[in-house]
Amino acid sequence: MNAIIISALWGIVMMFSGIVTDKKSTIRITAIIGLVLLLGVNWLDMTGHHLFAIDSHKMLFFDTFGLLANCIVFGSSLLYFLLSGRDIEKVGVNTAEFFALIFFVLCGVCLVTTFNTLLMLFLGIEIISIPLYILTGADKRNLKSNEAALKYFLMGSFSTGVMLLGIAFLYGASQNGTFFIDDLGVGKAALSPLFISGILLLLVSIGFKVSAAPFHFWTPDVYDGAPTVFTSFMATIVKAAIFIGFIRLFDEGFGDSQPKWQLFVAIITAATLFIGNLTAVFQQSVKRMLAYSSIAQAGFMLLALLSLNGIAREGIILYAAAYSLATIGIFAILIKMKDYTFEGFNGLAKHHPVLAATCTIFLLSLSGIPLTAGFFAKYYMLSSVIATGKFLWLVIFAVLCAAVSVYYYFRVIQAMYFKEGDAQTLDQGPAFRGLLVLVAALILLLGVFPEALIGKLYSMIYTW
Amino acid sequence: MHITQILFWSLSILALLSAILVVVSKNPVHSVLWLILVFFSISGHYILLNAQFLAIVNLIVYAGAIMVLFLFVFMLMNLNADTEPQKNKWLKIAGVIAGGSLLLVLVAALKNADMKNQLAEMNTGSIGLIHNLGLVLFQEYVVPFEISSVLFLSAMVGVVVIGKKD
Amino acid sequence: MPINYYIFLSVALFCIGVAGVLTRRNAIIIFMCIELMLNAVNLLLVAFSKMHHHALALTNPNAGIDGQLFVFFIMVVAAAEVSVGLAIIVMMYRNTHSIDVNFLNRLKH
Amino acid sequence: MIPVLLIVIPLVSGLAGFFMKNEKSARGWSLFASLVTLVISLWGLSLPKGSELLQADVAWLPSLGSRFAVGLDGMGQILCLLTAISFPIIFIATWRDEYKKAWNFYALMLLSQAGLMGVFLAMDALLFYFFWELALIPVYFLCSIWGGEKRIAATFKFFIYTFIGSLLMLVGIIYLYSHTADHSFSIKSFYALHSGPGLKVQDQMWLFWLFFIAFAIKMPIWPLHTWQPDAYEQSPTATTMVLSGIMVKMGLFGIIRWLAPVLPAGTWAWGDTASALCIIGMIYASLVAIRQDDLKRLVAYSSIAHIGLMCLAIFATTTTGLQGVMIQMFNHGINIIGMWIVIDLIERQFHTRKISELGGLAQKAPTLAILLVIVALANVALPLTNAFIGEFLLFSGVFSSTATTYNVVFTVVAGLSIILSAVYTLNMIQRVFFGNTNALTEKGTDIRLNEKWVLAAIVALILVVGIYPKPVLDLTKDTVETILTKMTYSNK
Amino acid sequence: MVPVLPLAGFLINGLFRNSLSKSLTGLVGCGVLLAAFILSLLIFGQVRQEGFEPVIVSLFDFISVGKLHIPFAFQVDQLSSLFLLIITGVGFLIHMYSTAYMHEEEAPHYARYFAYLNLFVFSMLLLVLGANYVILFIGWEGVGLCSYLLIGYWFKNLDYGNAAKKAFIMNRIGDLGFLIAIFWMINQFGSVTFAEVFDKAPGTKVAALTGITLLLFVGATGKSAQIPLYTWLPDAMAGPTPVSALIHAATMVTAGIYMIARSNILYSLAPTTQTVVAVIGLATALFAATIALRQNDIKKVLAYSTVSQLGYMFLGLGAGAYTGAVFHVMTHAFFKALLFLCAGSVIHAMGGEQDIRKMGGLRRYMTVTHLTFLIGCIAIAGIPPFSGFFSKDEILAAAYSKSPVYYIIGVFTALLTAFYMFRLYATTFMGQFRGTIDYDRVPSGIGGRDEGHERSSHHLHESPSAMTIPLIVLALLAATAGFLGIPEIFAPHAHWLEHFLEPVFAGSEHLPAVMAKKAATEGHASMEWALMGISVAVALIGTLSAVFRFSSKPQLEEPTGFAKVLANKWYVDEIYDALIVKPLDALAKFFSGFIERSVIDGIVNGVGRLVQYGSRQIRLLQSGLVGGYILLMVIGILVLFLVELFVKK
Repeated sequence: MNAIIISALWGIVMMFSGIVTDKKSTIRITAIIGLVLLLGVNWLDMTGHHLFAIDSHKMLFFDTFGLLANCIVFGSSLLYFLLSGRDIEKVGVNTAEFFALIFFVLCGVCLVTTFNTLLMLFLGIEIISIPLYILTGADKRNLKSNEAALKYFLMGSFSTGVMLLGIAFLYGASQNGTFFIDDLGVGKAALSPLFISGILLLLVSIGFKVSAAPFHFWTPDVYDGAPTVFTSFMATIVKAAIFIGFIRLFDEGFGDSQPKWQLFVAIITAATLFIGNLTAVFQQSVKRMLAYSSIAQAGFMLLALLSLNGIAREGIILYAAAYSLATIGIFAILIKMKDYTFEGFNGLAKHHPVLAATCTIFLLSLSGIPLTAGFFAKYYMLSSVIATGKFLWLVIFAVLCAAVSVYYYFRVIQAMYFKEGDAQTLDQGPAFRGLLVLVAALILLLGVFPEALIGKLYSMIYTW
Repeated sequence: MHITQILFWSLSILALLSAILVVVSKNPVHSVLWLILVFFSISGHYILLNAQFLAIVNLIVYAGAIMVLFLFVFMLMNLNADTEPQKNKWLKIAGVIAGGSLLLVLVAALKNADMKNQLAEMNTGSIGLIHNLGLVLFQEYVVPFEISSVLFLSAMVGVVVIGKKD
Repeated sequence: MPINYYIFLSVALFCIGVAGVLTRRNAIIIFMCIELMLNAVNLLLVAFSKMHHHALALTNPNAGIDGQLFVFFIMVVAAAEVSVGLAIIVMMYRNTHSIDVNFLNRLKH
Repeated sequence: MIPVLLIVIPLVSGLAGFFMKNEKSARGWSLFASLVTLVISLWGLSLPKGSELLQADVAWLPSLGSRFAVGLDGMGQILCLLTAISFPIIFIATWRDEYKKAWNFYALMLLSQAGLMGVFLAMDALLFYFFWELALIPVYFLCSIWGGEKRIAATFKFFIYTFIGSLLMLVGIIYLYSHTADHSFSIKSFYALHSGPGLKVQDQMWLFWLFFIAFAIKMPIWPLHTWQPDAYEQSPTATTMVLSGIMVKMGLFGIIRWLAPVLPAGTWAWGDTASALCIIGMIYASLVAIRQDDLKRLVAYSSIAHIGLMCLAIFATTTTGLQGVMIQMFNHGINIIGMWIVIDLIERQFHTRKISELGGLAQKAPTLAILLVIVALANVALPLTNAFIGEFLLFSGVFSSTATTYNVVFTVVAGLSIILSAVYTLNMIQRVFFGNTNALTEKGTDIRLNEKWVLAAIVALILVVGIYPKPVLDLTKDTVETILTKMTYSNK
Repeated sequence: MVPVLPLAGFLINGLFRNSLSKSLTGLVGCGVLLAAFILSLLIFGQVRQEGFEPVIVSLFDFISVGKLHIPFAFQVDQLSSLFLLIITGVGFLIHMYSTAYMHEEEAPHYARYFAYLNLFVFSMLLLVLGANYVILFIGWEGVGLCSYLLIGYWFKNLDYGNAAKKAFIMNRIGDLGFLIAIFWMINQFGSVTFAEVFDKAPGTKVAALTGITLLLFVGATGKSAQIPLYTWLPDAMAGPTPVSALIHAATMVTAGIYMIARSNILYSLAPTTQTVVAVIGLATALFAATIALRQNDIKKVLAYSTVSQLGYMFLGLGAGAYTGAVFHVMTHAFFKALLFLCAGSVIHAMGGEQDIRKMGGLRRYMTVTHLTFLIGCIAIAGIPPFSGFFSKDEILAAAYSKSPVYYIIGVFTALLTAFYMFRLYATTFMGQFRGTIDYDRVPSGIGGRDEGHERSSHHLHESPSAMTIPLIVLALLAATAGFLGIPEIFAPHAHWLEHFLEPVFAGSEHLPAVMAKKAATEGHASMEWALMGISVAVALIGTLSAVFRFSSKPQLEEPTGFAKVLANKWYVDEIYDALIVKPLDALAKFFSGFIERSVIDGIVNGVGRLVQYGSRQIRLLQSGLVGGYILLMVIGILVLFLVELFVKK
């Protein structure tokens, strides 16, 4: 609860900060303070100190899983601000508003990670989406940005419609007319075709939000068209958060009727892995490649949805962290590049060794090489599925896709290290580099001791 | 045949027809008008179902505010029939087929729902009345209600950001 | 009224909306069709709420009221979406003097 | 204790190496580090079996049931020794090679050494996988930064190839892990699998391939070998030595430690198929080697043939055969490194590896010629060279194998490769060293002292092991017995 | 022990090639051999005493794996001591000879030569002294290596290199057989030590024994140049002549005979193999003899005669006359070494010329060589009382006792032998000197004939004493050695060699089957006389006809018809080339050219390309049109529902 309210409030604060001052640095710093505050209150929530005594009538349920996810989200957003905050200012004049919108998104994220009724899920997703439409189109002069915004908006609202139909079906199927996810599929409701149809429609619409094939088509265009700094935000934090919600819904809501829908998730997962990885191979622009890679990564995260077990829950948290960290880092570097194509990276290692080295670590993490967080993320996903004992074909397929992914990730590494050229970058301060190194170090740490995240936090909560 | 049934059928047919006309009519303004008609018929259904509050809100919000907004935009861009070039035929057909088959599939999926005995209560029951709705809305649903304000806020900010000339 | 009628009616409306989205290329019309879809859902929800109320009125006088409240929230969201959407469309129009979605193909492949 | 040192010293010194921005010091530093490693491995050798100094086991990922467990058994000893010996030799032999940003080069070399050590020491499946990859990454960079002109494509192929393999292996590892009784990655619980109820026999059938493909790509076994000649040809010689001398052994090692004892039924069932692949590979590679004009490619193919024989002997599941594999892994490493050194010397002098462009070197560089001839004869397993011991044991192991009904056929067909190896090796010697000098080789000179000493050391190793192999054989005796008992468990 | 000395010599000469002076190297080379010879004489002395038991000296554990234990052990008994004598003795003489023959080489190569030679002697000793098959095999491969090195001694010349390679590879083929035999033994007997193997042998079933013995014989054919693996030996003549004398006549090539004689028990137990051995030996003898008829290269003739003589020995082995075979090995070692050395001195004199058509009438210029050569010829032709007669006759007798056919062919071969040997003799030493030595034909590098240039026919001179002395010694041996094995019928129990070797062959002598055969042959004294008479007559016929035929007008014209076939060695090399080398090469080309590049690598890269292609195609879905996207989404929904409706049911 704390986080939700604070984030909403801080959104308003940001709005007015634009009026109070027009020194962008102050605005940025306020935003950063806000995030730190968010982290803090969320922490308090975890340790059981609730600032506000509000009865949400069980519509929100603050369990470890959600709050932990919040931590990840806020943490990575903090990193995001620190790394790319200056670039937000570069997008347009309305810096304060952008920050405000981002905070509203975070508020939605909190809802999505802790919802307990479909209504909250719906509201959360909408609160996430609407500001994102705006942010996508934030670069108003740029036609690509406009186009992206419009596409995103149209398809997004379409998927909203689909989701609502699904919700309606579920409501119809439910025993006693309720939206609470934990008594949706109880009793003979589970048998009703309305129920399964509703699940399918929800699968589709939320799959759309996490860009699961074949509902991913918006992703490349929107990510490509949106201002890179916001692409980074969308591709990492938002996506991770919605995944948490996804898992939450299917776990709490439809966990009992898993066999009914597992097959569909498997199909979607396979399709996502296939399309994401395969299409990324041929891209010429790193930005667009990253868009497709985010699809591919989503495919891997869907494995957790396929096998809803303890490993999957831990794994999705770890994956969210690993994926967000790495992708934020890469995007932060990408923003600094003059040329977004692969050629633009040629010879980066010679001129900016730090950037190249950190970027390499991020890429390795994304491709799931051991010693990086990405490996354990993928490891958890795979082992969660293997633990179910079913869908081994999917595991093998995923593994092969991962091998394909190495191809396009390493193209960047090759460009940076093995190709001759002078990669043009914008100026970046030592602080920026330092942060990059920090992130890289964090990834390596998670790669060697993943329990630093999972084990410690869980134990901390249980001991309390 | 009971009056409610007559009303139900006529309203349904009206809704469907005007919905189709929304889609097919060349002139965007016409389709706006047809859409308004759809809304009206749907509100009629609400009334049949004795959900007066929603019926009114539907009329005010949709038929009133939103549609007017649409009309304004159209006028602003003064678009008319010939401004919209025709989409290529095949995509059109594909679209229609897709929509139709979606309908088929959904119906097929739902037809054997054992809901023959399930009845939607007509023109009785008090849950649709403002009094009850209000009570529940401001007791149980106060949190989402407040949160929806965040939604509005963000929408507002967004529109400002987008619309403001800089 | 049997609930099936309402189900089929609103599904039909929904699908008409979908067909509209697929066939038209005027952004606003497409958007209207989406609104149509939403309304179909609203109708369905109300019908369901009444169904539940009919089934459970004895135990709980407020049974099924959630559905109608949900519809209320949907309207809220729809309103917000409309404002944003129209804003985006207008912005688009400012830059390209067209709201034809088929011209939105700078981003592809 | 010792295992940890063996891993940590190269690792740390390698990481340190990145920061010394001076070629000379980097070179010296890495040589020093590798020598220290060698000393430590020798110390390990001197200790009695089962001394607790040879084991180390620290908690790593308790929730995953994976521990940082490393240990030196016979096989580990011999392979670590090989690794520890090879690196100083490599460093000295390539002392004169020039690299741009040499410090990075040496640092990466040391990192790969750490990875290799880890692979040979790991007693925990997940740890094993970790080091398996860790050994791969530095080599990838080494090859693609300092390699030949077609390096990027070649090494990339190599990387993807091996990566696919290791991912499949990862799936297999996880599957086994999920079936262990105590949900742990430790080698003991893996060994306990096949005797316990956890793992069904038909599971072993397909699990076998998950592992075998990974190892087969590494070795490589026909037809998964095509990455190898390109990679060898393109990568800098020092790296090629690591690749062919040591990394190749990872595959064999993997089969012996992680495949055969863990999935005995699968190994038993697929043994013939695998052996057939090995044999096809041997003959095939030997024939292809005859046609090669590039020295590196020739050695690459001959290495494929030799590895094929060792792999064949593993599936023979006989004491003799396994002992042969153990000693031959060591020998092959030494010999092939010797070959590479010679090739490197030639290339550095004449800037070509084309056999057709060379000739008559024996007149210009008699010492080189003689040393090469000895190494080459070891390559064709002439008696009193180390390889003879190995191949003798391998062949007799295969011949006396009861695991297959085709043991005689295997022996005979595989034996043909002895003849073929003589053919291509002698061809090579003759066309490179004998005959008259040509314009290119006219101004050839003999080798320098340091090179002479390195080669001499290798030759000495070859002969000593060739004449008195007992210590080496005794070293691995126990390992072989334990492995065999595991392998034959399900068939008793 | 004996072998250490040559090894030491090898090491000294090998390591200090550059520092040592030529005389010193020669001294070391010969010295170690002389010492070794003396040592072996002492050993021989001990062995000769009655009731001498084989001594087995086990140095250390060579290979010990599981139940298999292979010690690095030596065994001294009658057989090995005899071979010791031959090797060290003949070896010493030839070393001595070489000091003069190779004198023109510059120091390092000179040293290299002696190093190789010593290494050879070392491994040869290893071979004969080994107490088990593995040690035997080590020596076996070692001598192969040395012959490779020595044949390719003049490494500048690629043809020599090729000859060396051919020799090595052909030996390898044989060795493979040998190896497999060893593995089989390990499997069968669990040991490779002679003693244990022979003890266990009688118990085992014949099939296994036959297999083992046949495989061993394959090894022998490789080493001892029998059909089908004989073709390397004539080519091996590319090496320096002393080498040909030592390795390719006296010692190495007889390794096969030694090995079979050593494992006589196994063979006696496997009659099938014996027959095979006999037949192959006979065939080789005849075949090589026919080829020798038409060779014009002095060394080639001798080479083929060697092959043919080896054939004889195998015939003997096949016929169970192990003593005879060994006997013939000994005598052959003497006279063939003699012949080669003579040839060497001739070549030396002729300035590297090897074509007998360019010689003739040499008896006038080089008397010693001439006489010794004559002795050698007589010996090999088998004319009593020279050594060749006794040994050959013993074999023939044994052959006859097996089957008359063997005997007849054997005798015919003897005829041929006498004929071509004296053809050689006649063309070389009698008649007029035909040689105008054009020095360009001097194969490059053969002992760098610098001073040869100012030499013409009337400068032809006798070789230096270092060369002639060995000739004389060998000639004496060749003449007299025969009396070590006088047939029973001359003087009962005078067959000294048989008694000497008795303990070695006792095992097989007392096998019932062999006993029976012996009995059969006993007491046909008259028959034996007859046989001897025949062979002597035949030998004489051959000799005389040849002498008369060629002494006056040697055949210089190009051979025609059948003779051409003979001159071209039955085109065997060509046939091998067409049957084995070419196809193998083609296969290799096919693999490396097509399969490797196109098929396997093609598939690998093909997968990569497929991914690329698929990516290029799939990204076309990303049409950029919202309508298209939503359409695809709807289709996706449809698919899901269809699965729900139909597939899952």
